[in-house]
Amino acid sequence: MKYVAGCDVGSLTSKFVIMIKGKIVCEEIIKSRPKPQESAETVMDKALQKAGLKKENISFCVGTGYGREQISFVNKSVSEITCHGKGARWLMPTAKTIIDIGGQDCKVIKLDSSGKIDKFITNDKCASGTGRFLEVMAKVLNVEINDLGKFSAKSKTPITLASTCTVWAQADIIKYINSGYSLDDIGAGINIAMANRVAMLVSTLKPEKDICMTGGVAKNEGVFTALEGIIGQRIKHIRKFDPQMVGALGAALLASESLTGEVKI
Amino acid sequence: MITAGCDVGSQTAKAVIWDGEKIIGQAITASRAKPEEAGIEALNRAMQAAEISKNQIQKIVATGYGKELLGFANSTESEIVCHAKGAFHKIPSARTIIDIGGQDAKAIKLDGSGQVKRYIYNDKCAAGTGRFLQIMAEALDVKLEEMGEIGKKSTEKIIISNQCVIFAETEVVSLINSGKSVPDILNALHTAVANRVAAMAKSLGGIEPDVVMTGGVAKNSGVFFALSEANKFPLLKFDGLDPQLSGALGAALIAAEK
Amino acid sequence: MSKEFIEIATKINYPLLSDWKSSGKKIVGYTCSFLPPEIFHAAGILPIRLRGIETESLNIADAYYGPFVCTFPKCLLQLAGEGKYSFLDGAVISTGCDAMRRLDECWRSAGKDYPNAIPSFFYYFDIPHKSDNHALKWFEDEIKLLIKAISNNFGVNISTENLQKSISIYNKGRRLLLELENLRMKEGVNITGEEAFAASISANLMPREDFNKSLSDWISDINSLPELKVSGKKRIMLIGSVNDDIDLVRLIEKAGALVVAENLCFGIRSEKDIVREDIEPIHALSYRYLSNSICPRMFGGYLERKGYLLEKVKSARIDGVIMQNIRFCDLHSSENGLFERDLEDAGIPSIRLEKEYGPLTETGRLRMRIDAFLERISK
Amino acid sequence: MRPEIYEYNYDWMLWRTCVAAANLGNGSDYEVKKMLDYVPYFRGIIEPVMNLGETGKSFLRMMAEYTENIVCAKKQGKKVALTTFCFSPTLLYAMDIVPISLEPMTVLGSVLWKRGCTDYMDYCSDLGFSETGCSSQRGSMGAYLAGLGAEIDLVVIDSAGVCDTNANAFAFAASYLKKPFYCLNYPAGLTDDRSKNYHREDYRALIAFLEKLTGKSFKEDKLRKVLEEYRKQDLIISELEELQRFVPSPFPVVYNFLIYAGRFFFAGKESYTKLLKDMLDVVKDNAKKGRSGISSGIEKCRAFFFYIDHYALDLKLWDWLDKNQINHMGNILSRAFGDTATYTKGMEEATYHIDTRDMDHMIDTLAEINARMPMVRSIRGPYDMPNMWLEESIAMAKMYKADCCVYNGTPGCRNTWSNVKLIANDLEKYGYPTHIMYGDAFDDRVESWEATAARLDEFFKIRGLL
Repeated sequence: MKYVAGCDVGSLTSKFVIMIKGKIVCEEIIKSRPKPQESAETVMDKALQKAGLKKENISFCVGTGYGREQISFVNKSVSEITCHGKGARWLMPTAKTIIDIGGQDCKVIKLDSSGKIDKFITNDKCASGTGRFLEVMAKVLNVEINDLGKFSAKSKTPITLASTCTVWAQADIIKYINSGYSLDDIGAGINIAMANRVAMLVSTLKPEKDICMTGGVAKNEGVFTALEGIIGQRIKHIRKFDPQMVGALGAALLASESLTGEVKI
Repeated sequence: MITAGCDVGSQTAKAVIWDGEKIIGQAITASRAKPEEAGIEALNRAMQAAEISKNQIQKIVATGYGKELLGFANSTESEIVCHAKGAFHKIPSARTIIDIGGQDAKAIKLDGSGQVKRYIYNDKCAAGTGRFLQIMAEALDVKLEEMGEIGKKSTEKIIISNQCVIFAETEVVSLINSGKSVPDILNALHTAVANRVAAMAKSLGGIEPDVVMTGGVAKNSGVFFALSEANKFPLLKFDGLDPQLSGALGAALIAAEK
Repeated sequence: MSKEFIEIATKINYPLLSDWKSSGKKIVGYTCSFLPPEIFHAAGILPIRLRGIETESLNIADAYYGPFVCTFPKCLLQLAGEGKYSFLDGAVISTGCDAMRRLDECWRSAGKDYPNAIPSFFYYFDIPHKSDNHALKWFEDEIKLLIKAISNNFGVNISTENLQKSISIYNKGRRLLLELENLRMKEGVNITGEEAFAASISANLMPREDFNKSLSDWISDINSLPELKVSGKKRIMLIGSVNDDIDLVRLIEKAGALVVAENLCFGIRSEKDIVREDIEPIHALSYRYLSNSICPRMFGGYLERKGYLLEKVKSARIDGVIMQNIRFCDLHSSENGLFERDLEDAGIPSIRLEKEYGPLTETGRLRMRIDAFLERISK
Repeated sequence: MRPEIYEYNYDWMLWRTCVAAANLGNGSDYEVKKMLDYVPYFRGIIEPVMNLGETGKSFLRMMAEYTENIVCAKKQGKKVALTTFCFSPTLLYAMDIVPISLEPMTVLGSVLWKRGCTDYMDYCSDLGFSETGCSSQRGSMGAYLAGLGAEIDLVVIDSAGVCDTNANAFAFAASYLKKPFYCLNYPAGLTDDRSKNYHREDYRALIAFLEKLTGKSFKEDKLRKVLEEYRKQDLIISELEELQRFVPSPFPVVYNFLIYAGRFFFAGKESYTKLLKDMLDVVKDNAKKGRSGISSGIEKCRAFFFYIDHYALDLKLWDWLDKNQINHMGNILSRAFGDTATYTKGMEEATYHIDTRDMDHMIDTLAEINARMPMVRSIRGPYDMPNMWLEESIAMAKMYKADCCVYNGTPGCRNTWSNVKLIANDLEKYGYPTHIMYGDAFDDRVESWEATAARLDEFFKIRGLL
């Protein structure tokens, strides 16, 4: 039995996926530690435990994420962009455009018909379009980041928000709170600001159908819906799989290819 | 006459009670989503410390980001004026005040009578705020209060160049990933904050001594040292009073004047 | 030999400078590739392009410049304020772009606050943003005024013969650089992009005679060097705004590619055209320096620049183009946007990167992008 | 860009909005009040403009005419030129070319529509244009790049050497749309012979370019007519500006905006003369009664805006100033430096003179006017040189008895953000409390009005101005 694995050590979370023969055996996610090696080992141990496996059972492991260079146990390291493209296409064989919002980066990836990366674009101008932006904002509002998305549906008059700078947007938000704006309107404004930043990247790449979204922010309905509105296209939900795990899944798929020598999508 | 100053900022709420001659109560609490609640809590705790009740306070002046929402205050005053007042009261030789709070950093120039001559806030997109350090502390998994001391153990000089908080965090993540030590990274962060704040203060047409540092970040010995040494302007800090209370003290003093 | 270039390219104050100074000769710094250094050379003065490497903070510069401004002029000002440019006998500021021309005022202002920050000869050189006939005439007059100012200030005479000689010496360097460029564009290459770029940067910094000699020696050595292992490595061209940071080239090459061509300010693009030697020298200089639309500061010259880029992509058999610009450099940022559209339409993969000028500390962020780009074009 | 935005033509929408708003003014007070309930998105601008009475209506009619010209240009066989506010449209009017001045068009979109022009701004970034570039062009430029406005035939500007960010935006538009492009380029000097000759030659080369492109030659009579109208306008403006020096100033706060908006859109056109006359009536009346132009009639403080002022969404800044009884003493955009203006006494060499003797003198006049357009004149060279930004700001602040100076711009302004700290220090040295605003005049997503207003409030209070 040849198990393969993908390990995605990001700035905020670390993820691990174990697969065998094209099937997912288990997945695990933890909050990242300051040391990437530690994060990688912890998340791997947890995953192995869950699957009832030992380290030796894993025949090939691909690492990805900001910490990928520091993971000692991986056989190979590949950029997040390739991994996300890989994972998303596997989950959604019709996916042509992938929007991935990670903690530090926002990436939009276009795949060709065979699943190879045709083109991609990342945020270079400003960090406001990243998961970190939402996290900082959620903290200011004193709400759980996972609840932020819910505000949009309840708001009729969202605020317009500084979309250029996290620190500045935060000052604006405090101003809005103190001027008595409702939490719904502020939350919705945050989601829209985020969607605006992301939309700029998406539109630059001239997205093709199907479009899907990966990364933790995909779970934020407010951002999701606002983004659909701005780009004027439907974004398909990835079902039955945590969109945050797609990078690790892609890494595991690449590991499987390296193992079998076959290159397929 | 007993007066109180209440300073509700983005991260903390502060209260000071003044009996006309000295501080008889003080408190610092964490901010809440509702500024008024935070303000009340700070004030209550300060009253407890002073062993007085609300009706003994004749006047309350509010300041800080949440000042308009503090229904219990008799009037409001800007943070700039309050910080100036508080710092000048503690150190009458102060001519320049550098205050680094959670949300913004400010430099204030005073004349000999403690009046505000000019002031400036941190530039947009700039990393010189308490919030910046807080985000970094989280990224590095160290306690905010311990940053200064840990940073002192630095042995290798590194530079953090990006002025954007999030990109700077990305840089920190990369530095961690390239095996740099936490003290070295912290030291680099303190220097980065100090340099940004120094530039801000200098842009007010030169810095006049004495320079006093207030605000929560004044407690970070790393930033304090970097500002004082690397930027060649010796800083003074409060004696016997938490530098975070400067604004609340100023507000209480203003309440006593009115 | 490439070691010498790498050392010079990575230092503000290198031994050659102190040698030059101790022999009692003058050094003048300038800020833009549109200024003809031949003029200083003809006066026996060493012209060097001002650079901002070695900057550790912007605590001086940010007191004068506002936010939302490119870090290149800020780094120059910072170093000047720190006294790292105190060896200069003169500085010439020119109308490169808005942020660069304001270095004039910011530097003068810093000169009042920091002793030694400002050299005694401080000059503003006004370069038109287009090359119509009347603009050329303006530029020619501007050169004449500069010559006069140098002559008066340094008590030197810049004769026509000397100018002609200097042009010829500079042209020699240009021909050598072009030779080097052809060498690195070959199929079996034996120098890295990093080495070649270091040579290009050094051209802006060394006494031209020394540079010509060193480069000529290196070129004759190159053919005897073993070929680099390049199989499977993608051929990259690096273009965009001001960059004199060989670390960026190193980063790209470390990721498994080979930088075989560039089109960067500080790079070959400023040296690609020969100054005519058969006509009146000042006229020849003004024509050569202003009629090349090598920088987007020359408004309306996009097609010319695109033509040059596409030609180079073809002749160097480029697999992918990496386009960088300093944050807040709108001129290059917009042009990179147009290039990206046109290059991708022509089937040439390209990527835009935005970064701060100065010590390359954003390695992690850039590395992820570069890796992904190479993965994209490797399949 | 949101798909619904592709459904509307930008020029057409502006045109219909202006026409509808101007007609609204013909109704009774009750009708106006009722109608405003139905146009909540526009009331932020329409209400203040309506409150200006006849002046407001003249302004809206002028805007309606300008946008109508754009909408109808092709039908009338006219070429359409993309241009910038700091380029005097007079030449284009004399050549029957219809100008689309991007920045004023961004202002119109920003003040008329709830979301302003931000969708178009972002669209420019989608196309690869620099996101950090100035928002003033990006706003309406996006609409034209998206094909949501009149088809552009050519691009003519004059900002090279003055504001490279501006020139870059137009160069991008020309390259993107593949249209002919001409840019006047300004040297740092203004009054020396070398610069003057350069202005003349550059301007003549521009005329040759336009003649070649339109296949039409330049008509002497038409030009003379336009310039004579320009002369008339200058005289009224001078009179207005003289009255503005009174304490209290009889100028309503928003009048500066009307003066320069008119100049950018319609210099040399009769409808602008009409607007100016209406304004003069009001100002004279106020002056006679010794009344301030501020709604309450009381002026507490006078502020000079030493760069541009704040337009983003509605007329919030003007409203705020009015409410706080602060009068607006003009900005860098509101002075033109004709030799008939009193403030140009003693600096004759730095002014322009309208000379309609013959073709040659008229072209020289145009070249001189253009070299003194806002920004072209004062931010082209080092800020501390004669006739440049600092000298001009101090002279204006003094002449109009300002109590303080305020900077507002856009984060996209490399030029002024490169030395605003220097000039602020200088202004402080001259005794003017100086405030630097960090917002974006065209994009309120950069800093919310709430945050901007809080900082303004703080400044006026702490510095003892109110």
